[in-house]
Amino acid sequence: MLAPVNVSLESLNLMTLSPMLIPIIGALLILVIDVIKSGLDKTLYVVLSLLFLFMDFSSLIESAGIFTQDGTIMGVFDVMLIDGLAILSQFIIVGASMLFIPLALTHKRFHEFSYPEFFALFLFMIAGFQFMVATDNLILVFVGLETSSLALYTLIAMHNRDKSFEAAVKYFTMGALAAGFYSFGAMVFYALTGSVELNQIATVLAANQYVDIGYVLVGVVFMLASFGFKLSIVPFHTWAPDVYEGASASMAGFMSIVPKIAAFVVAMRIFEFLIHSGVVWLEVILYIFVVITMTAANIWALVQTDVKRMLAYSSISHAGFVMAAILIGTTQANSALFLYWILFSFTNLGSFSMLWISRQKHLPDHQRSDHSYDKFAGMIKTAPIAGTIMALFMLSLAGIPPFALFWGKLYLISSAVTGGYTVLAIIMALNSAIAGYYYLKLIVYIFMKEPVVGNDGHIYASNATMSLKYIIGFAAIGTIFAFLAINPLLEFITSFVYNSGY
Amino acid sequence: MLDHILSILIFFPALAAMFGFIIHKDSIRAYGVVVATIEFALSLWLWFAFDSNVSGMQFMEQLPLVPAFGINYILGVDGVSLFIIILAAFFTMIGIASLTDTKDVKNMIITLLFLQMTMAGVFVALDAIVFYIFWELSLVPMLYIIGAWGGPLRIYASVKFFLYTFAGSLVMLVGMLFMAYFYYQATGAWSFAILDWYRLILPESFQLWLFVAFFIGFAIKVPMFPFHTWLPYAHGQAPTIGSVILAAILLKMGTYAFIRFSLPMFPDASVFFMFPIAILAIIMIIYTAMVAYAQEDVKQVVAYSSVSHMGVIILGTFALNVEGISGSIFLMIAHGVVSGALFLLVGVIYDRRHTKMMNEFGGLASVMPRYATIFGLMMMASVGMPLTINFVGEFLSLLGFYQQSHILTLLAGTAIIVGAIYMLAAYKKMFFGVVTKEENKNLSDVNSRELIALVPLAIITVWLGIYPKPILEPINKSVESIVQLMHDKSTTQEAKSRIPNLIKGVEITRTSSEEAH
Amino acid sequence: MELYLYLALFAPLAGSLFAALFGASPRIKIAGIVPSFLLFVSFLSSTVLLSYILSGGEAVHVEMMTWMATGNLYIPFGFVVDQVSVTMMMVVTLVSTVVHIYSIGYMDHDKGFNRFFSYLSAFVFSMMVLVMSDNFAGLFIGWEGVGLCSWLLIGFWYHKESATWAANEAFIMNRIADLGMLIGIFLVYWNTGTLQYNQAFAAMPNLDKEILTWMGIFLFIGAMGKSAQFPLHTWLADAMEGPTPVSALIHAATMVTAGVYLVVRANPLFDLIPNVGLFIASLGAFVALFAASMALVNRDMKRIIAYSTLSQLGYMFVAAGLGAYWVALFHLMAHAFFKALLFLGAGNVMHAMHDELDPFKMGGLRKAMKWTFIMMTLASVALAGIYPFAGFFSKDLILEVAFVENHYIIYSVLLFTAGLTAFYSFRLVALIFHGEERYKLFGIHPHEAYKFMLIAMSPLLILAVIAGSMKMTYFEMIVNLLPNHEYHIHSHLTFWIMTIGTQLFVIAAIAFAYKKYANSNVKVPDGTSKIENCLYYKVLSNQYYIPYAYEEYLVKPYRELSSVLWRHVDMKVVDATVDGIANIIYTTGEKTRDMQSGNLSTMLKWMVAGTVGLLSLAVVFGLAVRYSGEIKLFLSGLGVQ
Amino acid sequence: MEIGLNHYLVLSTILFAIGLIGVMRRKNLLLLFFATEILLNSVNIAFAAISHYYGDLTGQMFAFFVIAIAASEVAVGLGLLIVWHKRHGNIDLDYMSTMKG
Repeated sequence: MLAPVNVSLESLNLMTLSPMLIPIIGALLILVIDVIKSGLDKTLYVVLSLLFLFMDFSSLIESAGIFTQDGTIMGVFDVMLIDGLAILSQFIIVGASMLFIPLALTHKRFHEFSYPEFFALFLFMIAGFQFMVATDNLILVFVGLETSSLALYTLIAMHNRDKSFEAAVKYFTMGALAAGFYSFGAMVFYALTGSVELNQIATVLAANQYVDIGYVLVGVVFMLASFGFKLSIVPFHTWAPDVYEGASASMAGFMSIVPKIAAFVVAMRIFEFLIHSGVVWLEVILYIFVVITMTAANIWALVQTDVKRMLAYSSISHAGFVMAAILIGTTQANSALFLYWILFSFTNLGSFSMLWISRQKHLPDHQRSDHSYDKFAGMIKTAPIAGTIMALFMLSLAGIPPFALFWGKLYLISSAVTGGYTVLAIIMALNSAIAGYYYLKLIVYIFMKEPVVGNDGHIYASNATMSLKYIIGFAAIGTIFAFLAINPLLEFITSFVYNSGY
Repeated sequence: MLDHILSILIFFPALAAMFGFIIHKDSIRAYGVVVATIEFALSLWLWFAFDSNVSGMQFMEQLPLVPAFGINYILGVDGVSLFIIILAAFFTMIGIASLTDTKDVKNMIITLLFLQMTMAGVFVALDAIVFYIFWELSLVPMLYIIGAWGGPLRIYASVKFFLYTFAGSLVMLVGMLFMAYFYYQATGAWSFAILDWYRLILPESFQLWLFVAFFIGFAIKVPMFPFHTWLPYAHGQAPTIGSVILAAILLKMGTYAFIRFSLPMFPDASVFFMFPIAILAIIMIIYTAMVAYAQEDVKQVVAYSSVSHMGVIILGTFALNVEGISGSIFLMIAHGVVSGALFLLVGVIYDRRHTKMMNEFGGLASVMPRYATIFGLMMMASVGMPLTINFVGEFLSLLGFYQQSHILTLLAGTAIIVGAIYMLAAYKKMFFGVVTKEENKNLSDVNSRELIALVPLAIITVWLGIYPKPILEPINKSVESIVQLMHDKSTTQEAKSRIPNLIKGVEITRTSSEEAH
Repeated sequence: MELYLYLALFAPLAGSLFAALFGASPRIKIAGIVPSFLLFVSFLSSTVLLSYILSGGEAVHVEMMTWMATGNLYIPFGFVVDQVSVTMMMVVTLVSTVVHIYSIGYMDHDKGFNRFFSYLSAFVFSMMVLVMSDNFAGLFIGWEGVGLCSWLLIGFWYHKESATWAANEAFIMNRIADLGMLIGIFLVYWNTGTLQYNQAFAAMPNLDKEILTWMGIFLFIGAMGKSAQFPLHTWLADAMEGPTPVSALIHAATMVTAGVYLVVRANPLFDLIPNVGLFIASLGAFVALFAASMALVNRDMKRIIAYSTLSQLGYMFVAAGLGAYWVALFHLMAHAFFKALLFLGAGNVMHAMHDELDPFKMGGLRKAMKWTFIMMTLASVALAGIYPFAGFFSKDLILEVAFVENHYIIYSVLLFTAGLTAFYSFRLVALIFHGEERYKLFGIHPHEAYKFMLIAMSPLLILAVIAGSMKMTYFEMIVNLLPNHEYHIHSHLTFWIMTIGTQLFVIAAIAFAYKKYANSNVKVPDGTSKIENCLYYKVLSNQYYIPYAYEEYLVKPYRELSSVLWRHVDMKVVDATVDGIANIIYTTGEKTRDMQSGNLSTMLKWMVAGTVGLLSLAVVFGLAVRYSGEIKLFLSGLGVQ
Repeated sequence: MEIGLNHYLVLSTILFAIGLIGVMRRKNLLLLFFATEILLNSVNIAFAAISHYYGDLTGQMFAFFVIAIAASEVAVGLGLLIVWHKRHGNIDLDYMSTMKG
């Protein structure tokens, strides 16, 4: 007979679950409402999900408060792990999602938003990501990963155009493969250590001095493969451009930020202890990955003819750039990662939203794709303010000071310098120079070309509503005045990262 | 107000530019002139308030920006930067005042005001990152000016200009980060403040690498010999106002940065690299002068000539003694005035004939006597005629470098020969001979709007050529302190011997001057 | 006294600026008269200063204001009037006053009248700065200033290609020399710590020989340019493209003698380095002969006179080089007078002949232009050095110097050159004023120049005649500043033999010239006569092919090299590299973008391939670790460390 | 002979390899999904075996989760597949390459 299970609720420490539970409840609520009365307007759902995200955010703030007092918290049979990384990344996830949701309030009707399921799935996805980052248990990571991914595939597909289905299928299939890799990797670690908790795996491996390093590496390889997929590390990146192109601009913007930060945090948890315990091989491989990813993606971005696809490649390159932080693995580097990502999310969300508001239902014949460059030719003449803002985001992405992303680059490169990765630092610098070219290309189109005949500039705001404009304005202001926020952000992040031992 | 004059100098034009969007485009020119004039007046006020007996920084301002990472908003001005700031304000003013009718003049003027902000910022920044911010930011308006109002190849030219400089300065940024890191290792605190970095004595091996990193950034900006090819394109395509400001101010950022960063921070490296750089400078001087001689487009002649003159400036900078460095700083001003004026003059003829090809002209001296006269004056200034502004600078620069190397100075001195060759040839082609082309027969001479810009420049050219003292004195003070700092900081024997120790030097100046009196 | 100094210095500037006011407007007499008057003022004040100095007054030294002061360098605008500079001031102001007044007539019909006077006065000002400055930098200001003005004036008729070409040639050649000058100045500064004459010269004796030698050489290179010494001489002949008064003032009397002035001024330096001095003297002698030989056959009135100027400059350098500075200065002065006279006379002739320059096309002009005839003849006599004209005293003195200093080669060269001088000057006179009236063939009706022009020339005439008599007074004055070597041939016999011999030789040369060119059967050469086809004639009339050589072997290559550097090096190499890098990156993108085929199974293959690749790497690494021991053993077996 | 842990692991590895090959070779979307299922299930075998070997339930828990997730994956996947088939009348991978470069 098994002994009866008796667990005291205090030891469960359920509050650790609250940030994830809130969106789940929200999602269920939305579904229930729909069951009771269908055909309600999307605005209701938008606002509801915003509300729940707000609650989520506030509960995060609360747990942040707790963390600052008495450090890392475990909970629910020590499955949950609320440390600095978890909180920071959840801040980013939820924050970005709050910026994303209002993008549903477009001027034109898009049929995905008319389904309440869309918002339900969205909230589930958020919960999934939060689970991913808030645990060091491989099972829970897996669950979170898949929940979010499956939701994401569906959301992409709901955009309901040929391309979006193609994108969804591609993403899904490769995701399935990645899931396979992940589980296999987890299995290997489990086989080696008899545990699926990262900290225990670490301790066990350390205890036997990595005798069977070969097997560890096999496990690492599969983990690398699966997270390489999530983080779109070359050569696992192939899905990214197509999915970005297929998905709606807003969704693409979202994908370029939230899933990646979640993946980054997990990658950080998994790989850092390996690197620090001196697995040279992993260091070398990561080095190669970082360099190849940022360089190759940049080079491909150069030759794109569609702005959205260019942005897709550029965010691959940014991901590679940030991957360097995991390679370097100092506290400064890890804080740089978060700083970079916060700033990046502002700018990137802004630029994708710019594409989003200029989304046409039907393409004029001179335009080969939704957001081909020549669509933006002479924008400064037809829509000066929109053009300026667009250019602003491009400059920020290119890392022109004092705009947001410059500070991220600055701090990250600096961490490479202090970490002793001189060559890497220079490669990173030069890569931002290459990247300059394609961002500049768009600016050239906006400012220096003549508008295509018949383009009176209304297309740039054809899809705009007040709320979208607010979002963009918010992003723009964040991008310009980033330099005021850097110092508090830096101190906040650094303390959190440091206190959670990274 | 005087305590924050530097911030005002930086942000007043930016703010004005913001408001500029409101103003109707018919009256924007007037607005621009007013703003630029106020800015210029402010800079003049700065000059009068400036105490030329103080060698250090003045009007310092300090605000925390990212204290956690040692980045602060520090401003200050000394003799080195003071006059370039004034020059920048001045050129913005006359640039807008003499702006010929262009399309979307509103955007142009707003852009110019933003450009003015960045230029002021670069020269007053005393924190590496703040410096870097303005340094990079200055690319953007120039990019727009070239790309939107330029010639047929404008996009190629502007993108080339941007990316080339951008790539260079990113390497420089890495250098800065290293510098900050070394400072952190030495003191345990992050700081990007230049004055803090001055106090940091690095071993030579570090200095060499850092010097190279900074050098790449600066050399591309200057531009020095192998990196110079963006300049002819930029100048060739840019509208007049663009070339003027590019030549007069933006190029000076590079040479200024050499004096502000490279010399005081890496004295040993400066000595180590003195001869290689001098040789580069000499190549710049002779080679580009010859290339200029081969040009058919008068604007290209002026463009290459400014590369050639920048060579002399670099040479003077790396003379590493007071004469040379103050000479090179003075030559920065001089070259700014002269090349700026020359570009304006080219613009004058371009507005009339819409071509810059010299074989299109000939005999203009009889058609446009006033134009020919001013052009002649500026040309003579640019070939370094004594009692014009350029001579003082070139003389001092060469004089200074002569202490370091006789033979190299002899080679560099050929500047006065080759310079004369291409300039006189160009002048002959354009102004002498009989008027052949029908369309040249009745060109109108320079009009009042153009004179607004040209006459002041002509006056400055002669005035400072005859009486450079008011500028040379403050420069001299600051330079003396820099040289002394370099001497004290230098670790290698070589450097100690190459960089003069002024403690006694100062005495000599006084006695000798007294004897002469 | 300072007042007079400033007056002398700045009156010309005022005149220049005044004329410049009318620069663009049509010709107006006042623009010529005022500068001339101001120059006269300057002349008067110079005279005052001269008398002051003559009466044994202290040298006037003023420091107007600082020019440059940085580091240890201190350069004021300082001016000094001592025996040497006052001599030059006299020469300059006198000749230029004359030339100004003369020009009012000469430029009468030129539409650039006003412009001309502003240039001319500007030149005088720069010349005054040159001679009055008390430091090398100030000297250099004037040095460049006169260069600029001569550029303006040679190219005065800028519509003439030849004129502008000559102007640029002159400027650039001078620039080459100026570089030497500049280096010399640097040497002075870095070794003496100052550029003031008095301090610098005071410091020089303690410097070591080599440095001094270099100083001397470089400064002299500067002098060579201005004074058109070989090999920088070609510009002077071409400079004759300018208006004749300009040739008279700049290219005969004043500017070209600046080089001599420099050597004289720097006499403390050159005294310390006699070997350089000797070189200067030898070069001078060579140039004297060389120039004279070219004058022999030339068929351009002005060029002939120009070459004679060159040759006379050679004489001066001989004197200066041999340390007889005062002699050089004396000859400079005398020469200024008669050579200016000669040029102005030539100007008259040109006017009469409607700018015809070939003396062979003239002949028999003495009836038409009596006064000009007389003046030019007397000037030529003076130039030839016949007793008691100016040339005799100054030039024979130089011969004596050479003799006394035992440089017999130089002596004989100079002696021979004296003969040539006499010959070519009178060849010119004969061709112009005697023989058949060949100009009739060209239907020209010559007329004498304006009265006031002739009157203006008269002071020069007088001085050309009597200047020699001032020798002793001048000597008295000058030795206060310059080393006072009296040059006396010790045995009276030799002295008389030499003098008389020289005179006879010269007269013979004159007679020969008359015999050959004053008779009625001189024809306008048409390139057929035997003499024209003989080698020597060709070589001489082509100026030893030196201008040709410069054109071929310096100018052309420079031009071609330039365009090669631009089209091939700058565009095809330097720039192409930059663009090349960009293109490489871009094309790599174009080539490799096919990796993104868009086909799902390819994508999956990429993923799996990536994984497998990593896996194999991992396995290799793992095995390597596991069997590291064996591997080490194996490697050591192979002898690898 | 007695079946030990290694046999299970080898088996799972082989299955995994088969799955990978399937993933690479299959052009038919449906079969592709099968291949991914093989991948996951191979891992399940291994988990079960290992957890038996260690005698703790974590592995089996993991396996259950994997099964659950596999199921949901199939649900989503099939959904997508059906929509695709509705629109294009085929489920061949080579036809879904409108986006490239």
